[in-house]
Amino acid sequence: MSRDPGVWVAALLTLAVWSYLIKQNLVFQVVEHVFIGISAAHAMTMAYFTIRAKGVQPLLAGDVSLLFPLIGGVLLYSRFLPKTTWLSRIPLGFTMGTAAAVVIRGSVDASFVKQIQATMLPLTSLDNVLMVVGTIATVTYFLFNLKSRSGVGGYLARFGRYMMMAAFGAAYGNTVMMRMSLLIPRVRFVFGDWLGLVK
Amino acid sequence: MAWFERLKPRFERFDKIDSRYIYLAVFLSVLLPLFRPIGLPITVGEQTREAFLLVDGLPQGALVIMSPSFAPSSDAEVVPQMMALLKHLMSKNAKLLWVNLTVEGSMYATRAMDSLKDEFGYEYGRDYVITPYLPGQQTAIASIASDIKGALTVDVSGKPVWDMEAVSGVSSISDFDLLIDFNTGDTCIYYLQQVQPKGVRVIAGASGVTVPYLMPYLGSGQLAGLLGGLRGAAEYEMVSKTPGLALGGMDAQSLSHAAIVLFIILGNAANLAAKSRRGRLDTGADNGENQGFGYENQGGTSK
Amino acid sequence: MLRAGSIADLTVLVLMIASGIYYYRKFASDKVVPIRRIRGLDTIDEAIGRATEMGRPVHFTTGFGDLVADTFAAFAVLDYVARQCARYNARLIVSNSQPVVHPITENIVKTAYTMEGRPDSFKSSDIRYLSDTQQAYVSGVWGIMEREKVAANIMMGYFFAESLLLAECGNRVGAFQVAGTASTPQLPFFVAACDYTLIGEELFAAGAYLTQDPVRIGAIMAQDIAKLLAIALIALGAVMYTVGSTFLAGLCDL
Amino acid sequence: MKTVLPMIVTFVGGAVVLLDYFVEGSWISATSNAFLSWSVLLAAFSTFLGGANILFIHVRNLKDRRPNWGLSVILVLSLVAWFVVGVVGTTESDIYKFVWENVYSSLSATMFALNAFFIASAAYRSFRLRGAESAILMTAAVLVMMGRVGIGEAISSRLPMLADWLMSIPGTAGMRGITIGGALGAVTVGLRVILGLERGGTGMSV
Repeated sequence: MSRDPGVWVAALLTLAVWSYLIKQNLVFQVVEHVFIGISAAHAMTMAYFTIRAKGVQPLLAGDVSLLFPLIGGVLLYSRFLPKTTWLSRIPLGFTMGTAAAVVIRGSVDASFVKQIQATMLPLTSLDNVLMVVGTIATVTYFLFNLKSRSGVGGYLARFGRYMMMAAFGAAYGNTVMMRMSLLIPRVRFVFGDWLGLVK
Repeated sequence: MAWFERLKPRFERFDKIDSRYIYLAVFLSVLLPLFRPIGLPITVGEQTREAFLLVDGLPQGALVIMSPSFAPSSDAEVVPQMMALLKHLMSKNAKLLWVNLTVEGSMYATRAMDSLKDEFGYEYGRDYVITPYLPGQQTAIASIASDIKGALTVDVSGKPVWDMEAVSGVSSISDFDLLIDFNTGDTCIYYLQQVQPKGVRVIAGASGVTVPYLMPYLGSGQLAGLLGGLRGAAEYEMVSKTPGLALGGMDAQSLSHAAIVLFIILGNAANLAAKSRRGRLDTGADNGENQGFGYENQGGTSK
Repeated sequence: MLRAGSIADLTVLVLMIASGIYYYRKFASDKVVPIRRIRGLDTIDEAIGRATEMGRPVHFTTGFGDLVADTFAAFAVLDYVARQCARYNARLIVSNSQPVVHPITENIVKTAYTMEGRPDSFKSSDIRYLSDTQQAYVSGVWGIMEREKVAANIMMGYFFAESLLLAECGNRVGAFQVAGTASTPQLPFFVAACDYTLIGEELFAAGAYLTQDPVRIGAIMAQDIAKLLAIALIALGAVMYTVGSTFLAGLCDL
Repeated sequence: MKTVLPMIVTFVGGAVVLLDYFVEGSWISATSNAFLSWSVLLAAFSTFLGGANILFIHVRNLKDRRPNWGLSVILVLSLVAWFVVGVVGTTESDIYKFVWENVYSSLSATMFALNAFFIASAAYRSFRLRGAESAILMTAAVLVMMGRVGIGEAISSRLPMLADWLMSIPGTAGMRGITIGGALGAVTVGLRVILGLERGGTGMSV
């Protein structure tokens, strides 16, 4: 059995989490609240150092443009006063606008144009034909204007559903291994590092 | 089938097994092989065998660069690969230079070497050197390729790298026999573009999701070997006859996968039994069939 | 100067904006909803109705994703869910993992309650920020689902490995679950564990479907046009490649 | 003013960052990069907003003696104590590192690993033969599951190949169709936000 206090703490917490599998219980709820408490504190600690290093210090060193985000950050708190609530929408709007632009930048090229390009395959093998038809069929399923189940569109959409189900099933089966490889080290930790029963 | 008729009522109660029995089955199927490995055979893939033969053919005391450039989220898959390769390399007394392209890299390197150095009689400085985090992935690799002595000057504790016995004979990257990159991202491809042309053979240890991206390089011969996921690590342990983290894990994988499939079969047997008894289709919520299928007049009940 | 490699992207964007405007006008005059049924969205009413009947709360979360596209789309669903909850007097609990998303969801719910004439029913303590540590967020959602005995669990947004952890807990407390995400690695788990799942673009169609707002209808139709373009390009590109021309594939690099 | 100003800010923020993607120009790219780094600062500020929300809720639980107020005490204490340790002693102190490794990391890893149990229970519950689609879903899952492990290989040496094929052909085609559709949804929702048309959804209208 381990003599390392760290191992003891970690092992007991592991057991507490596993106990939830049996039943919701007080020990797990205590762990839940401690976990949320320290993770919120950690996030705030990191945020504190970020504001200091990337905001306040460069500002004092003469980068006046940082006044915008710093004032904006303070404005976020105007929501606590009923009359000034609207002011908090200015920094929120800014965050949303830039985030939305990043969304568009990331989607249109990598997830649309490049995906189309990658599907332009020579129809020389059964696999390639299936890939091209399968992709087209799946896209057809998402045509919202397609109301009818019959006709070429309807059949394609149905085939697209089948393709998606095959993809979901395969991905599900494939992930099982990765999930098990997360559990194995935890079990080994409890029965090996802590209890010393397994080498 | 008379036997099925007889068993029907028994099967029906498998329709709603308490989840806790399933959790228990998974837990036991992971735990038991740790105590008593079954040693289910696995076939060794071509790409793993190539990696093994390459390492096995290295001369005693060969110079090898180790590069742990994976993210912590995949250490469960990649660390076993690293340990399996390390054991083999250390049995051949290879001199190791650890190059770290991620913040966590030196931690993984230190941990791995600390756990193995006594067993193989390795000594820091004489047999291996760990260098600190080198930021900038692609540019970092380019600088190593063009001038490794300029790119890496001090080790993790701030001592000059090239004075150490392990690497004292190095003048350029071409003096190394092998580079092994453990990766979850693009680093391996950068190594293949920059370092491989200088005559250093490259082996990759990759997480399961990265494997498809690296396959083309294996086909073109640029990549000399590839271990993929936990499976790749287990194959390497198998072929190098040093059972370790992964092979023990493979039994657990086999058992847990089989347990899940068994539960799926039980659930379906229950369904089938209930269906044939009631003589009609079970109309319970069907995730597969009705989910989001938005056409008009699409029937379907939900629970 | 245009950046190299962005011409194809810009063309797509311009095409979508143009067709969006066209269909916006068309819908504004015709008033015919051109969208097929999306079952997963119809079931949201069912979920809220069930919670109302049982006198237990509805839980909504946008997942561990930051302010990404799926999250924006989820806001439209949240808007609808909040209005329905206000109308039927069902309690709505929203839990958040991202500090940036939290104030936005609070705004949405508060606005919805005000619009439905029930500003007094809005409780800011039911819009909860939990943690931006993934697993602490999961444990927090579990706690809410178990302690508040939620009857409906609606998960819309961008999800990571928490998808299955949340869905199995919802199943355990017997909640009716509707999920929606475009995160392909997590979709299999939602499809397996939830009662209904909005797959990919269906989540983005939610706003248009639920509100029949002309701008959103126009946007959906623009997406349809772009999909038709995609289908045509893939088919044509594959055929051309078969006979030896990679002209279309080259166009995509522009 | 109350509605127009936030809308203008949203538009300017979005337009500059978007323009930077299509147009080359040192001024634009410098502004865009500055905007993105401002967003990081704003996110840091909103972290405290989140912390305040947690404290409000739990301090009130405590004051009103609501059910489970004892748990709220634990949460508030660990939050406050930990923030003080982090800011005063920095995240490099020994105690911070001890808790980081043995509490925070081990809890994260164990919670994450619960997926192993849940992936089994969800598979049992939902992979039932009820029609063509559920049959495809289930068959693909079982084949890939068995094809990945030794026990499957012992049953048939073709299983690993079949699993790889399922992942690489139908798997890619199905997921790619979803990705293409999702990208378009993302583009229009992004455009609506920047143009201030996403009113109902963003709570900007009141």
